[in-house]
Amino acid sequence: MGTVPEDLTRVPDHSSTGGLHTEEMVLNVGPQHPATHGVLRVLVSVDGERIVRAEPVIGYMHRGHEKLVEQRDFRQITNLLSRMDWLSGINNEIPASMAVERMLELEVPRRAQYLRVILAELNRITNHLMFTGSFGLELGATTPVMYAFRERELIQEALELVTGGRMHFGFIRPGGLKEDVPRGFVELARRGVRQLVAKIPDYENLLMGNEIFKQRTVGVGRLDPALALDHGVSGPILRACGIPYDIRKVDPYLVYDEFEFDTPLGAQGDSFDRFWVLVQEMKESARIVEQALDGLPEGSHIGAVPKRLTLPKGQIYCHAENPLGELGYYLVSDGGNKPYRLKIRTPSFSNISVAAHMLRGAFVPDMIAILGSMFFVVGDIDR
Amino acid sequence: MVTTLHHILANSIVLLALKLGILLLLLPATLVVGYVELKVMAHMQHRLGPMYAGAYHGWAQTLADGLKFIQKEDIMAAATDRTVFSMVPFITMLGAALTFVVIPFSRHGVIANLDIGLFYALAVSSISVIGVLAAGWASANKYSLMGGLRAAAQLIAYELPLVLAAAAVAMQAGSLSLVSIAEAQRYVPFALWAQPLGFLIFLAAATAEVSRTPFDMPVAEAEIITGAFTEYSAMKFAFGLFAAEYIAMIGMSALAATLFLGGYVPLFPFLRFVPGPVWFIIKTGLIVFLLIWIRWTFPRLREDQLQKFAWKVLIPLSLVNIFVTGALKLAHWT
Amino acid sequence: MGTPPRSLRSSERVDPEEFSRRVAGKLGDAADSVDVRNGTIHVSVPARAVVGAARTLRDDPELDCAYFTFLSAIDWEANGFEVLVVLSTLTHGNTVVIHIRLPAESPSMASLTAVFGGANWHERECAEMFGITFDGHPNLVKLYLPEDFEGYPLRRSFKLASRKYKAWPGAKDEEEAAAGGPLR
Amino acid sequence: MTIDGDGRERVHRVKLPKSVSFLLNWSRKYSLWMFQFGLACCSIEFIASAMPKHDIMRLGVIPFPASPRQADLMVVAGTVTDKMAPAVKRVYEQMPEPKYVISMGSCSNCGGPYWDSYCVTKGVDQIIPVDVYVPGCPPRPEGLLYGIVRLQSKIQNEDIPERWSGHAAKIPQIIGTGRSGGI
Repeated sequence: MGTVPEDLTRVPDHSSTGGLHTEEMVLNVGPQHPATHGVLRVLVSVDGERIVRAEPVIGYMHRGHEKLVEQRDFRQITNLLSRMDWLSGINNEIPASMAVERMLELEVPRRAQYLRVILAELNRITNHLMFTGSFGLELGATTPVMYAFRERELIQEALELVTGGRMHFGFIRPGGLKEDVPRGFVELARRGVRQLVAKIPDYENLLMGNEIFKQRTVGVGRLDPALALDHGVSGPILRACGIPYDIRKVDPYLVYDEFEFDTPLGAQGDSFDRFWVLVQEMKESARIVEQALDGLPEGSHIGAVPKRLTLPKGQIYCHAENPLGELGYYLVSDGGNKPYRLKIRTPSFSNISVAAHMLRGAFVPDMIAILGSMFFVVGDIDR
Repeated sequence: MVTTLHHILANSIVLLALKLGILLLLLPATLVVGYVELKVMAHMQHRLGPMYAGAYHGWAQTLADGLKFIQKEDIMAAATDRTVFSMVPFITMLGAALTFVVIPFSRHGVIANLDIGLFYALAVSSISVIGVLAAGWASANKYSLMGGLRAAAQLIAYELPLVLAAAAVAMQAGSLSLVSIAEAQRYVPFALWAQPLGFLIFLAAATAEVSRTPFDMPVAEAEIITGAFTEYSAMKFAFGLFAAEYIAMIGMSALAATLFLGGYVPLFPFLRFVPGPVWFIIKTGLIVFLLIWIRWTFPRLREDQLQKFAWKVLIPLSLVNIFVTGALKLAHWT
Repeated sequence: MGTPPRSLRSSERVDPEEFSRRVAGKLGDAADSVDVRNGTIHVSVPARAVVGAARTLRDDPELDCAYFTFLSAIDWEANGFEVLVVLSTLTHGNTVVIHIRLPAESPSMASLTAVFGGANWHERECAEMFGITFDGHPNLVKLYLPEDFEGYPLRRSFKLASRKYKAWPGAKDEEEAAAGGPLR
Repeated sequence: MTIDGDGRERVHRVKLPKSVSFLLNWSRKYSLWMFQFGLACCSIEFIASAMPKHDIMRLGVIPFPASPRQADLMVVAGTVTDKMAPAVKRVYEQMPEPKYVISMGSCSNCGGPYWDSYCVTKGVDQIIPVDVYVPGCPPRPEGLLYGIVRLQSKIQNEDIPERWSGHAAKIPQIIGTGRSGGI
């Protein structure tokens, strides 16, 4: 199962150990390991407890979306795409439908755009809640994940009322939504969001206020902004380094420019800042949902869409702010009703490519804190 | 001749059998504490915990665990060092169970009232270090090796504050025998007036000795998958890690209860009628609950922070504690 | 690895038309054609001039395309491959797509890892999916697929095995449906 | 003990008294130490089933063990790709013998939405024997709980000598609908 790359077993110089001959131990973390979310394998060459070299090995969850998508028409691809980053089903589907709409210059009714924003932000909150819980779990605190899931279930109820699904929704269609929102949705969403905002201080002092948590995360896994840009890192991780790159602000799509919300920025870009930015972003998303629910216009949930959806020949790049970063679809169409080629630019793929640099020199338990705070989903990495 | 109860008790054979019975009482105690931990953890996390095993609130959950572990296949990898691998559970259990020899349940209810009881208890409790180190070495697995080394480093680092905190209590009570230490706390436990700092240091060091969160580096699931005991399955795992950990926890809590809360000594004069063992169980249960509570709230410390905490914080504090106790003793205040 | 990012977020975006003129000016002869479609600037560059173009795009303070978005390819079957290198600039809020045409047989191109460290994984994936070799790449081994996987999955010529035995059950299209066939 | 064809010791077919086999089955039924083998999207529903709202621990399924050596229930939750298949098989072999496998989600049941993918194993039962299949993509946590209840009713009616005479023995059918709790 994969040979060990030769440079990992190179014996280090002995200056640090005063001539004593020490051997590096190559540790195989994964592909099945409680700390890596799913099947990421990290080949770690360890000198005592300090990591000398770390090489993430990916591909254990590669299902070949880009090839399968070429066999399905434009309505069927959203069903597959929502299974890539399985924590944000709606956010995966929106840019795909937006690419089709932009190519066909389809006009999406305002109510559909508002509802898309509401569903996307609710989905962002469930994604962030999952990572709030699992980051604590990896550092040994098993209780925060229980509280995070209590809120998550409430918001999932609202999404389930609308779409019928808990994780993969298949609700976004090119031109609008599958159907309109049932009556009880607005109150349920508002209650879920209000409970969340009321409970966020719990997480803040249960985890962030905790002295041991601070010792484990402050100053650990510091990401240098230039290196982050160079690798295309995006999302909460980039904003934790202090770079205000949020596609909802930089290149507003849907109706994001009608709501005011701010993008929380970190200072040092270490694990603590990444976690802090994640928790603050939940508050911002809650603000957006509140404003969108107040201003929800009337109207139809889907625009005029031709029965047989064929796109003109051409290429388009359409990106959106996924909870984990910038998700982009480069759609190439040759005039048929199936995409000729769809390049999927996923955030976790670029975010994890930086991990090798960040893990060098850290302790083994730090690797858990760093990987835990990198907020990636393996399906997003491997596509 | 009327053979009174007193006569029967005086007969040494019966007395010995009775006292060994106390040791056998430990195994059901681990089942109870295991069940209590599952339930307390669950209710702290907004959940119900085991409900269906044994119908009424899952009381038989840990019994089912024990019975199931008996049926499991015992796997030993080809590269393991068989004899050492199989010996480890006995060492860890030995280290954990022997502390109960000197712990008094009541004025006369102690297996052996050694006059160096405290010294013996602390010495015995460090035997399990050898067990964990041997487990790390014998199971020929990188993760267990790391777990074993971490456990050894941690237990040695926390042995010192444990001993120093206990030394302060010995100075306070003027004797090493646990019975006289308990007697010295007649009606006012040390933790309240003489040794508050010692109590906190002892608790922190005891948590580390038993390697429970926030000091559970050697058994950290997230990093090194149950540390030194990754390769153990079936009864070896259940006996060597699961039961031994709970017995060590009860042992340390019992020791802490005796040293700082007065063991079997009633807390208030007007409650004298309550028998000694009941007081003992209440106090030990209190500390066990505290350990469970701490385990499910705090994340775990990285082991270099753990070592810093031991050497830079706990040991200096315990030395200060000894100094203060000595000074007060000289000035006849206490 | 490039100097730390300067004032990164200008409140208003530079208009794509104006930015494309700036790119055309800066790249000069290296760029064959520069045009703007759907708000992104498309530049077609010959294979030999890619590394130079990428370096100017990244280092020139006027362009400052320091954000490496992605690198991938399209298989046009008969008339060769088209490699896409997409960079975006956070300070001017624009995205530049570089198109490179490669021949159909044994396509190869200079690797961009010297300019962008992030290109490493993207090029490995492109190599294993299309068979494009990137010379100068430090570690061009398979990224996703297991070692013993032969063939290049994303080429149009690579047919999906399961489709041979069973066509996609959902192949019913609107015409067949309109022509009286059962709606799936 | 009789040594059979392929050299494995087979437990001699002895009739276990009804009460002993009942007690042993009862203990295996209510102490299923679940090994966290989350692969893809189903692993999130798998975690959700251990959370306050669905709380899998009520049924006696303890999600503690991090190493396969101490687990006896393996829930394969997610897509098994060809690159991951050898790892799944090796982890299954690490588990001590009375072990059970629940295949959760249509990806591990039969390949699911990736039925035509070039690198997905179409169904985990091609590599390891599966006791209970939980359909759904992803199955709701209640679906997983129901799968576990069906597995428990299967364990309750298991015949131990039959089980110990090699796993190839006929895996008994589930008798009657799942009855949870009570005993």
